Amino acid sequence: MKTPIQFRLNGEDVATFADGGANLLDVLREGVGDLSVKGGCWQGTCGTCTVLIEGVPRLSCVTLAETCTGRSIETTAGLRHGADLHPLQKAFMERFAAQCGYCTPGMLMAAKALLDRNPNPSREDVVEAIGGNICRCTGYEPIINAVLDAARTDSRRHT
Amino acid sequence: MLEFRKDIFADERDDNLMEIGQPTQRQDMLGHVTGTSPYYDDHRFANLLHLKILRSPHAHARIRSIDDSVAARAPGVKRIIRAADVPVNLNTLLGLIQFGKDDEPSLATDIVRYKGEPILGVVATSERAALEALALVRVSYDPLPAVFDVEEALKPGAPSVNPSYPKNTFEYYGKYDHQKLRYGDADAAFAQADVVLDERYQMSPIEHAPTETNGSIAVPDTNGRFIVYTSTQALFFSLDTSAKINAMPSNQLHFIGGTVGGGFGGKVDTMTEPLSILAARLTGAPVRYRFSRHEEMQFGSPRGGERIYIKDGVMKDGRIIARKVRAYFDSGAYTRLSSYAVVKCAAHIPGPYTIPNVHADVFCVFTNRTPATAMRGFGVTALDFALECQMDKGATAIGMDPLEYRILNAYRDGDMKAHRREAKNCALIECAQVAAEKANWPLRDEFRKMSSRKDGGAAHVGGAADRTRAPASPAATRAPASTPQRVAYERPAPASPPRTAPAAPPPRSAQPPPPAAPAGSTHGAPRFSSVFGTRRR
Amino acid sequence: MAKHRGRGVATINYPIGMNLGGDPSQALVHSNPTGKFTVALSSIDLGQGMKSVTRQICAETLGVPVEDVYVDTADSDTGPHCMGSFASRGTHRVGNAVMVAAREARAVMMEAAAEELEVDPSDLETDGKGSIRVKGAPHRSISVRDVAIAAHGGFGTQRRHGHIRQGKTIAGRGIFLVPLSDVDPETGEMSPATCYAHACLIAEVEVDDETGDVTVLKMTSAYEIGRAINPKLVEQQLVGGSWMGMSHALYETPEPYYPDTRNGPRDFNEYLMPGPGDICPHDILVLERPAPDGPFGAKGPGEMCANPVLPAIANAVFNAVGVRINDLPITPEKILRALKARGSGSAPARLR
Amino acid sequence: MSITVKTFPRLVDAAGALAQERGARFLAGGTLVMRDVNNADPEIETIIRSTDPSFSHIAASSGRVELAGGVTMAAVLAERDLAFLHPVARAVGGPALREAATIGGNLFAGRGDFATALLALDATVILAGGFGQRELPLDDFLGRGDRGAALVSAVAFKRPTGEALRFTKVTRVHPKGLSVLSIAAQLPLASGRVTGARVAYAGMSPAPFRAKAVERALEGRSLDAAGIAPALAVASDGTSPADDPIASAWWRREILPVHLRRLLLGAGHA
Repeated sequence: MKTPIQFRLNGEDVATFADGGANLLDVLREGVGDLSVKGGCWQGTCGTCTVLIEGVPRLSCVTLAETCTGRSIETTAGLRHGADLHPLQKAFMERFAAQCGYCTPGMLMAAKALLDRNPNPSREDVVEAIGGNICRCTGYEPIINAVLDAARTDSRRHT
Repeated sequence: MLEFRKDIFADERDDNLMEIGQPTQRQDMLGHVTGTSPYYDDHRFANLLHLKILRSPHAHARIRSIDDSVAARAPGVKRIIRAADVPVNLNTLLGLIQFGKDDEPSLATDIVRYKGEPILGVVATSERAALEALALVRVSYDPLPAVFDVEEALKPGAPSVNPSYPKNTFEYYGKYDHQKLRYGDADAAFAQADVVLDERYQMSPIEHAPTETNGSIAVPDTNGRFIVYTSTQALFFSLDTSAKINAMPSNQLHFIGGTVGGGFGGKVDTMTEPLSILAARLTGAPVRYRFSRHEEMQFGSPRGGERIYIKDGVMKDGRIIARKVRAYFDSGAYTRLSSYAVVKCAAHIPGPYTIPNVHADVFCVFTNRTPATAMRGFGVTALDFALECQMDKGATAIGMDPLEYRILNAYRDGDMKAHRREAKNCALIECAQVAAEKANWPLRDEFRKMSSRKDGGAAHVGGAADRTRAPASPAATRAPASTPQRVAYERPAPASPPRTAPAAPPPRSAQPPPPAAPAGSTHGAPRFSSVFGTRRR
Repeated sequence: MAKHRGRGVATINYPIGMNLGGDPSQALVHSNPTGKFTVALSSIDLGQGMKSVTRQICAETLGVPVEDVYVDTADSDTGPHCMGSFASRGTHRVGNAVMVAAREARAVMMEAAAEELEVDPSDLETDGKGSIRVKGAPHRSISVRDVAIAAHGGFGTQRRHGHIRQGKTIAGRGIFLVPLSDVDPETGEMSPATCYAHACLIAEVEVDDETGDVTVLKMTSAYEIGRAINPKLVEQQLVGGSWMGMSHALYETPEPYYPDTRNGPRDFNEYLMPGPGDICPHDILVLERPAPDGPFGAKGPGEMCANPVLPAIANAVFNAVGVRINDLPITPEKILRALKARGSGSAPARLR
Repeated sequence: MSITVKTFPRLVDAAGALAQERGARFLAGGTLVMRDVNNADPEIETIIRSTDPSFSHIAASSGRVELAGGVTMAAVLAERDLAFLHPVARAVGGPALREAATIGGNLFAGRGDFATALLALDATVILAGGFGQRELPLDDFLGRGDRGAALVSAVAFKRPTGEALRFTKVTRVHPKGLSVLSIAAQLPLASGRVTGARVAYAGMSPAPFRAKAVERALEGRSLDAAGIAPALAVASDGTSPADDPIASAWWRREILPVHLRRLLLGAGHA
């Protein structure tokens, strides 16, 4: 039996049908076709599939999809506005903070959740914010620096 | 924090280039930060089917019977794939370069040889349906004795793991059960050594843990061919292996990949493509075979464990005159790539040092565990761990600074290596000098002046300097009590000359000590003067 | 409770490319009708930067801006053979193949330009900005775009001379192969590799002698990698690789009780790797001694950068608390067992 | 083949269904249940959940604190009145996991770091059942083998006064790592002497439990090297640690007294 699921994805209303018990990650990728969300473990242990639900970071692979009905979800696909990259995307590029790029969407969303709440984070805040996200390539340092850079440019923009 | 030392070896480079050396942005970076880089699983197909694999719960067992009748009727199941369905159900990866015998089935036939070995596949309309059907398959086993330790596996009477190699060792040149390296006469040299160090090291297995697990999607094409989207690290390795196992002409396969979520060696083994292609052929539909994280962690090939014994003969003045290595690669139940790593390991012995007497035996051993494969530093990482811990112990044993001990024994341009090739383009000494300077690791003057270059770099920089291991001028030598006076750093000829005459290490005694370095030479001592407080240029 | 600091060092080298050679890679380079180039490969970019390194090598060899080159990989229908991305062979082997292909394409491009400018190809040079000019007479130049249009018999171009269209393919094929070396079964005599990268790494650690916990405080390293094709990509490899080395040294194993197979980790909670809170400052120096047969002298930093970290940390632990851990990973448990076995008798080694 | 999800507006009805249906699991945050669902755990045929607003209620202003079973670690961190529990909540997973991980769920996690703190707070568990609610001490609940069918409606405890709750988590990976072990302690002091100590461990036995021998040994003692010596001597009483992928039983036993000492001497605040 398929379950109808409706939610707002990056500002647009979307709807699909999913198997009972389907997780949000599979519904986003297979159901709605948002391939910017990557799956790393389907166990809730790597953070690769991190998305924002109502502005807070969630592990989409262990989120029951139908609990998201009527809610607002943000993914990396919605980060850039037209041609303009989000300050985090720019900073990740400038810092060369991606190698294979597979953990990058989850890292970006974990970082966005932080900056949306705390525009001027300390290095410790950043480390805490990405603490649930596994990166096997970069050694984390460039990612931490990129998030700190983005915070600086972001707060400069807002003030 | 990264900084370039362009001043070093500058005379060997033409830095007048346009694009080379530029910090150009990665071609794939925009795709990465926008989530649009196309990994193999970022392709969508109507009616995609899913392949899941039944794996052995035993490390070694005979399969008595398999009953998949209930599973075959389970909801969503399109096809059961059995060993008998695999056209060529025995293969070895390096068969493509004629190295080794076919020894590994895609699906186990009568015997399983490691916990997690694939036995049977279910193709279904969803991963869940496939997993639920797998739970309905009934297999009965007769457990067999298993062996997990590389040295136990070599003992007489140990359980035989792999019928292609009944003695539990890979065969080299059809005559030896291991790879040999022989240079000089290590045993004779040990008798002359002031200190002999005999040590054991164990490298653990390592999981590559790429954030994207192994996987592939095989899609029937309009013209009888199959398009295969894959996470492979080696496109044609995977294509040709898949063609062989499926008994298909290679031009019926169109592999598309190249954007991969991390590999580190763990995506060289063609673990999913042959079966996803077979499933697509048998069902006529697109099929995805994607490792779960648990499968990737435990049943995808890891870096194998390696056990290494090293025996060094060291003189009080710091010279290493003999090194003997005995190493065992844990290949797991099948060969995959360990046989190759063994030769690479032998070639790497005795490390980046010039040692006149070297003796090594390196084994590729089969045990009842997940087959091992390549990983970053394959064949070398574990050996480097063992060699460099051994170097530290050697230095400690004779009371010498461990970095000076390494510089003293470091290979230089023109030195003869144990595998009988001349060392060229060396730079170990320079790396040591530069790192020591940065970390304020004190090096005595003569060690700061040494060089990897044949003539100490003199020819390249006009100013000759004492950068060989020829005796330091008495003035320059301020050896503390902890380090005996270096009467001569030259290497003795091997106790018994190696087979190929020119291969014998050049006796340094033949070389006259070069003149002392004039001030201001651009390579060597002045560069490291910052240790004395002068600012580096 | 006492914490002890120590420093350890390791020096290593690493062979570039598959042991014994015999590992070919091929490349195809061609221009589109308006002078933009495509490199067709079947090589894999698994994060190490293959697409970007070969792109810069191609641009340098052609003498055109890097923006005018796009690397298309990996498609078995369009990309020629490549053994794959392993054994640090990408930059060296594939890079060389791309160079050969780009040289052949450049030769055709220069011929076509010479025909347009009515000079001998040997009188021409590229300016690296998208134009080809007569040596010593920069005002006599033609854009790569116009050369391509003329060569391909492209559509609707303004022709300064009334030549018929040239009908040339600005394309090149490249292969690079280090011949396979035999191995002497008795002595192991062989030619394993044509060039080697080098490194020295110094690690500083702090060890808690009551729990065995190790904190890596600092790393200082020097890596000699031939030619750095792209310093940013080199930095990516060296920073990420040293993290992996630290991870191998202290954390990782899929078989925690090896050779006993019990308790294998099943997820990223149980498979231990240092998190962003466990990393340390790392000063890296890069040396470039060009490899005679490397593309622009390049070797390959990808694999070897992890290797010196393992022994450097092991030696630092000894320097800190005076125990040798010869089994990887160097877990706090192994250190604690060794400390207890040694007893409080012998003092820790001198602090360096 | 596909799973049935039943959603109940009232928690009590969810509890009733959970008690009756076989193959049913209650889903709060999902971090435990969804992992098994993704893995097609044949034990799970039905997911039961509730949208009852009371299930995420926090009552923390008075002396008696009551936290509903569906309260997440993130919600705890957002509640100023629960500052004494913030170090504990922060020890659970990463930020994304904490938005889902619930207090009820933590009582079922093998290494319940939060449950350990609740033990040290002498918490009571309020179970929702088909026939109304039932209260029992948390350590009785955790001692039970069959917690499967239970639905934790809430936990309640007396707000600690004076001496703050002490908590330490031992992990190999920072900031987010699985806990090797954790220790929580509430050490009320009367004129410098401990009275009615509560000390609990996670990772030292199949489920978190109270180190009663340590509690007794601390009674009337001062928190200095001499005062805590008897407690350290019995630190391992009742523990039955296991070898697992991240640490051996041996190491856990060896370091437990070290970390207990550091915690008791005030060096171990999380």
